[in-house]
Amino acid sequence: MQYKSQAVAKLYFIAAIGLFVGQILFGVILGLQYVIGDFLFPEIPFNVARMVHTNLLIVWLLFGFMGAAYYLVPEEAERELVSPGLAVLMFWVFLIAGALTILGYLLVPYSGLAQMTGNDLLPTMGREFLEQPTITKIGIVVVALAFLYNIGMTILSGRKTVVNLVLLIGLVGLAVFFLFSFYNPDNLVKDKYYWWWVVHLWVEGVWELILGSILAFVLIKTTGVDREVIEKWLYVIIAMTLITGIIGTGHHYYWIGTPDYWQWWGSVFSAMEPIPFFMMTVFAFNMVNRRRRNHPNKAAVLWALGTAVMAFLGAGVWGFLHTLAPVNYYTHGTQITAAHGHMAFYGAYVMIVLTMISYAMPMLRGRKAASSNRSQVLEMWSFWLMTVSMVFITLFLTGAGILQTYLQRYSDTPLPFMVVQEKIELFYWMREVAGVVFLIGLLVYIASFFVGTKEPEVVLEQTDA
Amino acid sequence: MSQAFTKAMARNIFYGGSVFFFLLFLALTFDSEATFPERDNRQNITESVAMGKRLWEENNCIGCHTLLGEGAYFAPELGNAYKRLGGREGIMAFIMSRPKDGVPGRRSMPQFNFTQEELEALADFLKYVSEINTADWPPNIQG
Amino acid sequence: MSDKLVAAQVRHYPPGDLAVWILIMAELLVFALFFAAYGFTRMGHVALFNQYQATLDRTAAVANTLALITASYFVVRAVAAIREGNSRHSARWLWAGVGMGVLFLFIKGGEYAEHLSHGINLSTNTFYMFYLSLTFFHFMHVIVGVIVLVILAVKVGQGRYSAAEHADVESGASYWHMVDLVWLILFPLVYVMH
Amino acid sequence: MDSQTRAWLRPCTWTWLVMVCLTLVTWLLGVSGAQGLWVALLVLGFALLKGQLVGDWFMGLHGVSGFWRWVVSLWLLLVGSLVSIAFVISSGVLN
Repeated sequence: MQYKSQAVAKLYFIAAIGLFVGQILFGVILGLQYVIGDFLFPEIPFNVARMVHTNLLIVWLLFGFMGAAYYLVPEEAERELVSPGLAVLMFWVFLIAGALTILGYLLVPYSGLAQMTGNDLLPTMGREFLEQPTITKIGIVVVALAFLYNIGMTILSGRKTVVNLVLLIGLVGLAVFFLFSFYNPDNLVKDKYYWWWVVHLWVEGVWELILGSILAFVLIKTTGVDREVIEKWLYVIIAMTLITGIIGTGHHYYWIGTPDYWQWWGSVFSAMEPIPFFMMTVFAFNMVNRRRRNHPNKAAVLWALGTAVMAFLGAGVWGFLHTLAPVNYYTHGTQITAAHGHMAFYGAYVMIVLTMISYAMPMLRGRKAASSNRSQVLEMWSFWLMTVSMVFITLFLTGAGILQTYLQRYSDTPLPFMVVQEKIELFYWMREVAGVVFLIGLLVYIASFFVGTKEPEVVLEQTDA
Repeated sequence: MSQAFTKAMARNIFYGGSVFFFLLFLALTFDSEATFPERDNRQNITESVAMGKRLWEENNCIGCHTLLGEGAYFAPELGNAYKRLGGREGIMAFIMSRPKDGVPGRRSMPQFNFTQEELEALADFLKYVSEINTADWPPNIQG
Repeated sequence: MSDKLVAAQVRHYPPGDLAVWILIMAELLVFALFFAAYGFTRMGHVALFNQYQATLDRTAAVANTLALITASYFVVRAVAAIREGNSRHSARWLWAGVGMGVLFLFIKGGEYAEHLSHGINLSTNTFYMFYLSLTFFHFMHVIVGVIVLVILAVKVGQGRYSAAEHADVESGASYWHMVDLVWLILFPLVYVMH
Repeated sequence: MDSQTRAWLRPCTWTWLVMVCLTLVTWLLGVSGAQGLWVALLVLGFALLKGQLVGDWFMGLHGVSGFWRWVVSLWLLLVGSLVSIAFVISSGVLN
């Protein structure tokens, strides 16, 4: 750690991991509700648990992104943060607002929450992923503005690197597109059309810029490869991301009342969306192979490579599986979508945040570059536990989705939804088992922060040959 | 004429490409907006439909159901519920019939205790949704 | 045979910046997908495609083809000139290329105005959907190409490039040839083949 | 003008001339009302030939070795085969 103000990242990372645990606990509950329909009913109905699961994901990823930004921006800009105090203040504002929102979900019926928070004044609630009360949404905007001010001023008054600029563009885009969450017309088609401007243009647009810049930063630090090389590939990859991803939004505009030509525009461009992810995989492995030193933090390198591979599989391959309109006609809104969503979010965004935490945490905890060997071994165990179990969650959901698609949509005698759900129960059970393994992996991950803290860190071997 | 792969050119392509495709996206959006009136069934958005949409949102129905294929995959698709459940009466009867404490061992929709006016608004909303031109999706009545 | 020529014979990379060639590959792939989509969709609507293809202005399309290949040739001359270090000639050829590009935009714009006055749009029918999607997507590429050529013409005119250092000119030229190449397929496919 | 540039420019000029001629022939085929699969495939063939000339000479791939030499050719092959397959099938000659 070269700058004192980088220390604020630690708060954000700890909160991120804490909320991650909450997210997974609710994930396990949801998985159980899929097979034991009345589990926790009516105390925590499925919709509430799901809302907690998805919103915690979004919030902890945002914590992770912000922590990553607070850590890497000073180092890249070669100066302290403009205002570390503001960063700490916003941390508490965001954490408390987030916690209150989640408690609101759990303790008050959703319609009551809507009334309490005056949803009538500016109705924005009750749409997938954007369930937060309007007041929370406004809070998110305020936090985002303060955050952007802090990061932006630091970057603009310091050294401007590609990593910094791309991160800033990504974060500004994140804030700008979130504004569409305040647009909620009575017209369902328009509602859905612009809802995707938040959801798709986030995860298949600006978030990928954030992902790319964090990955580039960690690769620069851990491989010692010339910054010029990494930065130009970063540009090419994110260029491909936006070239394919922006019009790729069209793959959501097939069946929601939008004109038919989106079936073509969406299919053609989203069919190309795996390309940037593939480039990212090739890029990451290339850089690690061309490394000029062996970084002592092996776990961080493992996470970085894992991100590249899993993002390609989850977002690229599993996205492509059902992105073409003729396929999507049958798979739209089935467990196939859930399979894709799980692996894409884990592979791209969960893993990049964990990569950054893995890289930065040793320094934030006062070490020179890496944790002790014992801690790293445990962390790598958690990597494999979580990653492999996520692969299985995805495979089981894909199996469930294929069967569901056939029985409910494709066969000559389509069966009702609930009948099909019972027929594919076995897959849900297997998914739940994989989910429990994921939770164990997460606990191992947390344990890795507490073992070997007294032991010396792994030393750097120079391989400048 | 030496082969170059420069950061400056990569940057130009990133900025140029992003602006280009975003403008194209805006152009397509502009065209889409022009076609919406023929497809989105806006002539049937009454006050009751708007109220139904608000109820749909404020009870987080999307947390279990899909609507035009988007939402959660825990409960049936409702874009065609109007047709599948037998019209407004069928929808209202189903919502009213949900047991307060659920069904042992099975998934069950909560009892929301809607008033008659609210039930009708929800039914009107689902009727409106079922008449949106969705390019023949879903493939069959099961949703 | 000069040393330079020997060196040229073992070149492993195309002229211009590799980043542009990555973009060119991606763009070509998009157009390939669209062309294939056109061909295979047409299989189910042969009569419709033939009927509405006949409503297109083929003469305008031929004029546009000639405009684009001529523009491409002018750009080739511009690259040849700058390789000799002749900025003045190079800039002149680039401006000539810009002129041809603008002529294309003008003619195609006229066609669009004609369609618009008949109320034809992307949702009119499947043929027009493809015709308008493909040509408009290409149209936007021509606009970008013209902008690139204008920037290059200005910079070349200011003497910012030399016989030794003119990778940007070659990059821009390669992009422009790609725009031309796509039209060479697009024109027969959409206007002529039935 | 040095020999290398001239060696490149001359085939480019020919390329331009050939392309103008092929375009005019295509146009004549169009206005003559010539019909049928073979006319369509001939027109496509002209287009592919033009594309190959643009790639070889205008883009300068003729003097490149390795992967990049074949980028445009492979693309033309891909587009040409997909489009001709579609046209052959829809013409019904296979039935």
